[in-house]
Amino acid sequence: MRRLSYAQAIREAHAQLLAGDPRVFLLGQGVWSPWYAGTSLKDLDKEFGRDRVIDSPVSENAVTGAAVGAAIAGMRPIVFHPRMDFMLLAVDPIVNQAANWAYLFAGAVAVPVVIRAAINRGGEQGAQHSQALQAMFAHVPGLKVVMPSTPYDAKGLLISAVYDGNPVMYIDDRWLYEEQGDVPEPMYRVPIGRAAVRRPGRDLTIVATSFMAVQAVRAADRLASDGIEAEVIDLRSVKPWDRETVFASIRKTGRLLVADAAWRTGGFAAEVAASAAEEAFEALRAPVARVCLPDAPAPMSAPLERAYYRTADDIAAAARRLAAS
Amino acid sequence: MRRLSYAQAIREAHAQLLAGDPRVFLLGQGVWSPWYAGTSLKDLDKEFGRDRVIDSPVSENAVTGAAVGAAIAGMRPIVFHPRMDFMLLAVDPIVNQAANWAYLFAGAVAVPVVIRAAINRGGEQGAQHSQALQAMFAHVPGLKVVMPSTPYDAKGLLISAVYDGNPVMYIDDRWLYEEQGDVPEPMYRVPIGRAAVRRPGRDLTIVATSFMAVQAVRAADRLASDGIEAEVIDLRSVKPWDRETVFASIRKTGRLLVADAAWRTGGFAAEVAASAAEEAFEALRAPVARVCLPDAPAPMSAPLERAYYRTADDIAAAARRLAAS
Amino acid sequence: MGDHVTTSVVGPAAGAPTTAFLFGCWRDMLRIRMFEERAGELVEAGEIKTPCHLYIGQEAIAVGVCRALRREDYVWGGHRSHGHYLAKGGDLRAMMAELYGKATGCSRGRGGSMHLVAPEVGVYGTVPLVAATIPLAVGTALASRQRGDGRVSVAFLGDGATEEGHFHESMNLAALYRLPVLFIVENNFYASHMHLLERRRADNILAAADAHSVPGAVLDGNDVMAVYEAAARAAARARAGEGPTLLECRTFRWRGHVGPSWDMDVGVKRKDELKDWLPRDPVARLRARLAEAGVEEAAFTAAEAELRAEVEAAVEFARRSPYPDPATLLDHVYTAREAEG
Amino acid sequence: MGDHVTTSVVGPAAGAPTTAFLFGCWRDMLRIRMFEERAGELVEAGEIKTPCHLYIGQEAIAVGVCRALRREDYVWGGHRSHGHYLAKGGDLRAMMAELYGKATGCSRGRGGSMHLVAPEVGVYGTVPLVAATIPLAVGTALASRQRGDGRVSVAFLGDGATEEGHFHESMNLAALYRLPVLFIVENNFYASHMHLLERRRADNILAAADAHSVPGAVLDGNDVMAVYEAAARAAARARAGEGPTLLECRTFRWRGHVGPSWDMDVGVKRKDELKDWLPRDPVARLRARLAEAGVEEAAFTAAEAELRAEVEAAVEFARRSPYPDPATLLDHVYTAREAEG
Ligand SMILES: Cc1ncc(C[n+]2csc(CCOP(=O)(O)OP(=O)(O)O)c2C)c(N)n1
Ligand SMILES: Cc1ncc(C[n+]2csc(CCOP(=O)(O)OP(=O)(O)O)c2C)c(N)n1
Ligand SMILES: [Mg+2]
Ligand SMILES: [Mg+2]
Repeated sequence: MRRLSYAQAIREAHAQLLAGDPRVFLLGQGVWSPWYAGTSLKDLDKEFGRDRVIDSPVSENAVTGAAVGAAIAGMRPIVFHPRMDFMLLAVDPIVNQAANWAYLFAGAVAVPVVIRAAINRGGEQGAQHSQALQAMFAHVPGLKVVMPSTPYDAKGLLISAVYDGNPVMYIDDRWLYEEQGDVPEPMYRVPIGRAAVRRPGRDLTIVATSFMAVQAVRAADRLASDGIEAEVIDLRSVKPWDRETVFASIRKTGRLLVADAAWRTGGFAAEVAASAAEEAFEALRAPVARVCLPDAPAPMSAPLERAYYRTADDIAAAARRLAAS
Repeated sequence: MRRLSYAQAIREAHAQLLAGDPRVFLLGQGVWSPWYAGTSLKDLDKEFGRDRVIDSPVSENAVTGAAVGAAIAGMRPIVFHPRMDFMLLAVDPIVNQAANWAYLFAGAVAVPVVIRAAINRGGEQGAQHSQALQAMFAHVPGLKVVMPSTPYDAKGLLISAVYDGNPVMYIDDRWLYEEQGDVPEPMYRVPIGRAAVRRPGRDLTIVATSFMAVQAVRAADRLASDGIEAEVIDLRSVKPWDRETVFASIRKTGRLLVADAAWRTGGFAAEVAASAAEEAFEALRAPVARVCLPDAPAPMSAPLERAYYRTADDIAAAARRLAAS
Repeated sequence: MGDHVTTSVVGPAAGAPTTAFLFGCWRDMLRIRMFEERAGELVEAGEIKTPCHLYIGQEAIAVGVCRALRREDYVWGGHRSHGHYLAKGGDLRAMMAELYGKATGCSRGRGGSMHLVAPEVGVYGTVPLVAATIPLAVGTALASRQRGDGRVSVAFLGDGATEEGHFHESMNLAALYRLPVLFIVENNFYASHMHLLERRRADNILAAADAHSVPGAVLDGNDVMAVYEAAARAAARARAGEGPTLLECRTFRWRGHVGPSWDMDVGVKRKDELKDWLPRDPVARLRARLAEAGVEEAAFTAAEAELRAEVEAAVEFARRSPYPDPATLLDHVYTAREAEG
Repeated sequence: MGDHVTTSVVGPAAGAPTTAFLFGCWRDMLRIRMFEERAGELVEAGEIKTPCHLYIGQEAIAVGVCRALRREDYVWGGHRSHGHYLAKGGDLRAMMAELYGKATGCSRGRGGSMHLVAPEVGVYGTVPLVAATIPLAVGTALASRQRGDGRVSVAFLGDGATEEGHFHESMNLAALYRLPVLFIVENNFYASHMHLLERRRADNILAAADAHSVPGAVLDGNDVMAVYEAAARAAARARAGEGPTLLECRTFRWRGHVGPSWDMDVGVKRKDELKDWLPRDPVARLRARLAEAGVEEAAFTAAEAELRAEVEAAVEFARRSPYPDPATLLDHVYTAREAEG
C-alpha cells in the first residue's frame, strides 16, 4: 500500500476534493505561500487556479465569515488558519454564527464549512504561536471537531468534513506532518465521531487525541516490554466523541488515562474523565489520570519547552503509576 | 444588616471603587444607558463623569484591548460586556494578550484588568443572546474567572478582582440581579479561589456555580424534607477553583453532583467531576452526576426555554437519584 | 399574501417610474408599517415577548433596495430586520407566528424577532450580533462570483455596525475580489442610546467605503425612489462584475431601540430630532406624490384595508398556531442531510 | 551600552538639525542594522532558533520616531520589533540574550524574538499577533489622558496589520477620545509573501485615517529626518491634547519575511523591487549626508568599531548566560504582587 506523509495526505485530500467538486474551494492565510502550511497545500494554487485557492488579507474574522456565507450559499469552502492562535479573531463567525445556524432556523439552512486550524508550536515560537484550543470549540453545540493523528485519517477526515453538511473544525498538528502511513489513492471517508483502537490491551485504557495518540502508541510499546498491556484509543473526533468505544474499553481494563496536548484545567481530557466517572464508574478500579500540558502559556526557550511539552515518556510514566495503583 | 439586591451590590462596588481610587475607570457598551446593564451601573456616569464612566462604540475588540493597555499603564479598568456573546469578538485581547502577559515577560508587566461579562438570557432572546461561556475562559492559564451568586459576593469579588493584579473575568448573571442579601456598607473583599459552603450536609455534595448555586440551595431545602442532607458548595471562582473544599466534602459524603448552567460537553462541570475522579476517587461511593444545559443552542419560544433551562427541580431530581444509587 | 406585489416584479427599466410601480412601493412600505405597528401593540399587550426592534420610519430603505433585486438574490439583515424580510418577499404570516414563538413560525419558534429566515426568497438568516452578517454577505457574493450565477448579495447594516472591525475587513475583501455585494448602511444616527457623534468624530461613513476602494453614495433614506434607483444601479454594476457598492441611506427610527415605546431611550436631543423626521415619513410622502399623480383615495383606502386584513389574519394564524413541542428541543443542532448533491 | 545616544536626548527644537543629532540618528540606525545582521548570521549558524523577523532596511522609521519621544512614552510593536526595542532604548545585551533563550534575556527566555519587553523605557511588550498591540497603544494613551501625564503612545504596525478590523476600531476610539497616540504604519508593501495589491485594491492606507478623522501623512520611510520631523509634530499635537496622528512610512524589508535569507519568499516581482530599494538604504544615505556636512571618515569608522564591539560583547554575554531553570517553568503565570499602591 502507498505510503504518504500526513502533510501529503492533507494535500491529496484537498487536491481530490478540488478536482472532483466545483463547490469546493480553499480560502485563508498563506495558501499561496511555499512554506506557510508546510507542504500540506503545496502548489494547489498552481494546480487549481487562484480563483479557487485564495490567499487572503490578514482579516481572520471576515475571511472566516465569508467562508461561512459561501457555505450557506451551497459551496463547500475550506477556510484555513495557519495557526489556531490567529483563529481567535474569528470566534464570532464560528461560535456565534456557523454553530447556531442549523438550530436557529430549524434545519432550513445548513453551513457545510470546514474550518481548518493548524496547531503549530515548539521551535521557540512562544506563547502566541502554540495554542491547542480544541476544548473551547468542542464545548460548542452545532460544531464538530476532528483531530486526525495519522495520514490515513488526515485524508479521510478532511473528505468527511467537507461532506458532513455541518460546520466542522479540522485541527491538524504540524508535529505530525512528517509521520508516514498507508494512504489509499482513491477518495475515502473516515466517519466523524468514531474512534480507532490503535492497540488492544487489557491492563489499562489510554484515550488520546492527535499528537498524543502517536505518543501513546509509542508509550504502549514500551509498557508492553514491562508486561503492561495498554489499550490505546485514538479519539480522532472530539466533537462528537466515541463514548461507547471508550466505555467498552474501560469495562475491560478498569483503568483510564487520558492524554491530550492541551492545558489540563478545563481541557478536553476533563470531559472524557468526567464521562467515565459518570457512565463507567462501576468499572473503574483506580482513579482516572490525565496527561496534559501544565496550566501555563507555552514558554519559548528550548529547555523550558522540553519541560513543558508531554511525550511518550510522560504517558508511560503515568501509565505505570496507574497500572500499579 | 443592610439588604441590597445583587444589581445594587454590583453598583455599590463600582461606586466605591471609582470614589476611592483614581486609577479605576469603567469602559464598555451601554454604561450610559438607563437599561443596558439593568440597575447595576445606574447613573454612575452622572456621579463620576463621562471621562471615567465611558460608553463605547460597537467595537468589542479594540475596547477590550484598550482596557488591557490601560491596565498595563497602571490603571484599574473595568471593561463591561453587556452580553457574554458579544465578548466573543474580543477573545484575542483576552486570551492571546491579557492572559499571556505576565508569563511572557516573567512578571515584568502585569495586566490588572477586570473584564465583566454579563450572562443575559431567557425572555425569548434566542441563541445569540444567551451563552454562558465560563468553560472557554476557565481553560486559559493567566486568566482568573469569578462567578458570584450572592449580593455579598457580587460586591466583594468585584473589589477583589480590581485589586488582584491579574486579568480577572467577572461573570454576573442577569437572573440574579433581583436576589436580595446582606451587604456591608464598607468596602470588603471576597477572596478569589475560595468556595463557600452554603449548606452543610452528609449525604451528598452539590458543587454549583452562579445561578445554579442559588437553585442548589433551594433544591437542598426540599431534599431535606425527604431526609436527604445535601452539602451545597458555591464555587464563586471557577479559575482558580477551590479543590480542597470540594474534595473534603466528597470525602465526607461520598457522592458528587455538579450543577453548572452551561453546555454539558466540555463545560466547567466536567473539570470538577474529572478532578474528583482523580483525587477523591477512593471516597466516591457512586458515579458523579452533572446537571448542565443540554448540548444545544438556546431556543427562543417560551415552552422550549422552559425545557432547556435547569432549575432546583432538576437538581433535586438528580440528587435523589444520586442519593439512592 | 393576496396580491402583494412581490419583489420579482422589477421596476421600470428606465425613465420615470410608472404609477403602478410607485403604488407598489407605497403598498410594500405601508405593509411593513402596518406589521410593525401591530407587532408593537401586541408587545405592549404582552402577547409577543420576543424582543422586537421596530423598523418604523425606515421602510423606504428595505423596499427601495429589494425592489431592485431578484427573488434569488441574497439579503442579509440584523436585529431590526422585519422590514428586510417582508420587502424581500418573506411570508408575513410566518414572521408573525415566529414573533409568537409558534411552530408555524419562519424559524419554527427557535429564532424569534431577531432570527428570521426565508430561503425561498434569499433570506438565509437575520441575526442580532451587530455586523455579523456582513462577512456572510461577502461570502454569498463570493459563491456567486465562483458559480457565475449572476446573483447579488445585500448586507443591510446600521450606523453602529460600521464601528465593528469586520465591517472594514468585509469591504476590503469585497473590493479586492470585485464581489457582487451591496453594503446598505441604514444611518439612523443612533446605536441604541448612543448618537452617531458620541461614537465617532464625524458624520462621514462614506469615507470608509472610499478607504476600501468601494464606490458609494449618500442618499435620502426616506425617499424610496432615490434608494431604488441607487440600488438598481449598484445591482447592475454588481451583476456586470464591477464589484461592490456602499449606499449610506440617512433615516431615523421613530420608536425606541427595542420595543414600541416612543421615548424609552429618547433623550431631549432625540426628541427634537424626531420632530424633524416625522414630517419626512417615507410612506406619507409617497402617498402624497401618488395622489398628485392622480391615484384616487379609494385605491389607497382599499390597499389599507387589504393590508390591515392581511396583518389581522396573520395575528389570528399566529394565535391559533401550536407552540413547538418540547420534545423537539434537541432537533436540528446538527443538520442530518449530507452536504452533497 | 557605552555612549549610545539614548532616546532621552531630544532633537533640535527647531530649524536645521545639528550634525551631532544627525550623527546620533545614523549611529542608532547602524546599531540596529549591525544587531540584525549579526542576529541573522547566528540564525544561519543555528545558534539562534527563535523565529527572527529582521528589520533591515526599515531602520529610519524606528529611529526617526523614537528620537521624537521621551523615555517615559509608550512604544508598541509586533513580530518585527528588534528595531523598535533598540530605538526606544531597550538594552541590547538583554535582547541578544533573549534571542538565545537565556535567563538574562529581557523576557527571561520566555518570549524570544517575538516577545520583547523593556518597561524602563516604555516598551511594555511586543507580540506577534498582527495588530494586537494597536488597541493596547490606544489603552496606554487613554490612561495618559485620564492621568494627564503628558505621555505619548506609539503603535508601530505593518501594512498587513491595517487589514485587521481592530486597526480601524482603534483609530476610531483614538479620534473619538482625542487620545495621544501615533499610528506608525511601516508600509513595506508585503505581508509575508503577499504584496499590498494582492491584499487590497489600492495603495491608499492613508485614506483609512481620514475615514476615522485621524490626521495623517505619507512619508519616505527611508529618510530618518522626514520621519523624525513628522513624528515630532505628531507627538507635539498629542501632548497638546489634539489627538492621534497616522504616519504611513513607505519602506521595504530587505530580507525574507522571517529569517536572514534574501530570497526565501522573494518572487520575481520582489526581486525587482528590492533592486530599486537597496540604493535607498537609510543608513548609507545619512552617512553620505554627514560626510558632505564634513564628518570625517574616522568618526564613522570609530562608531562602527564601537557598535561592532557592543554587538559582539552582547553575543558573548548571551552565550555565557545560563538557560532558565526548568524548575521555573510555572512561575509568573499569575503575578503575585497585588495591583495596589
Ligand atoms: C456584536 C454586538 N455588540 C453589541 C450588541 C448590542 N447591540 C444590539 S443593537 C445595537 C446597536 C446597533 O446600532 P445600529 O447598527 O445603528 O442599528 P440600529 O439599532 O440603529 O438599527 C447594539 C450595540 C450586539 N447585538 N452585538
Ligand atoms: C492575527 C494574526 N494573523 C496572522 C499572522 C501571521 N503573520 C505573521 S506576520 C504576518 C504579516 C504581517 O505583515 P505586516 O503587518 O505588513 O508586517 P511586516 O511583516 O511586513 O513587518 C502575518 C500575516 C499573525 N501573526 N497574527
Ligand atoms: Mg443606528
Ligand atoms: Mg509589511
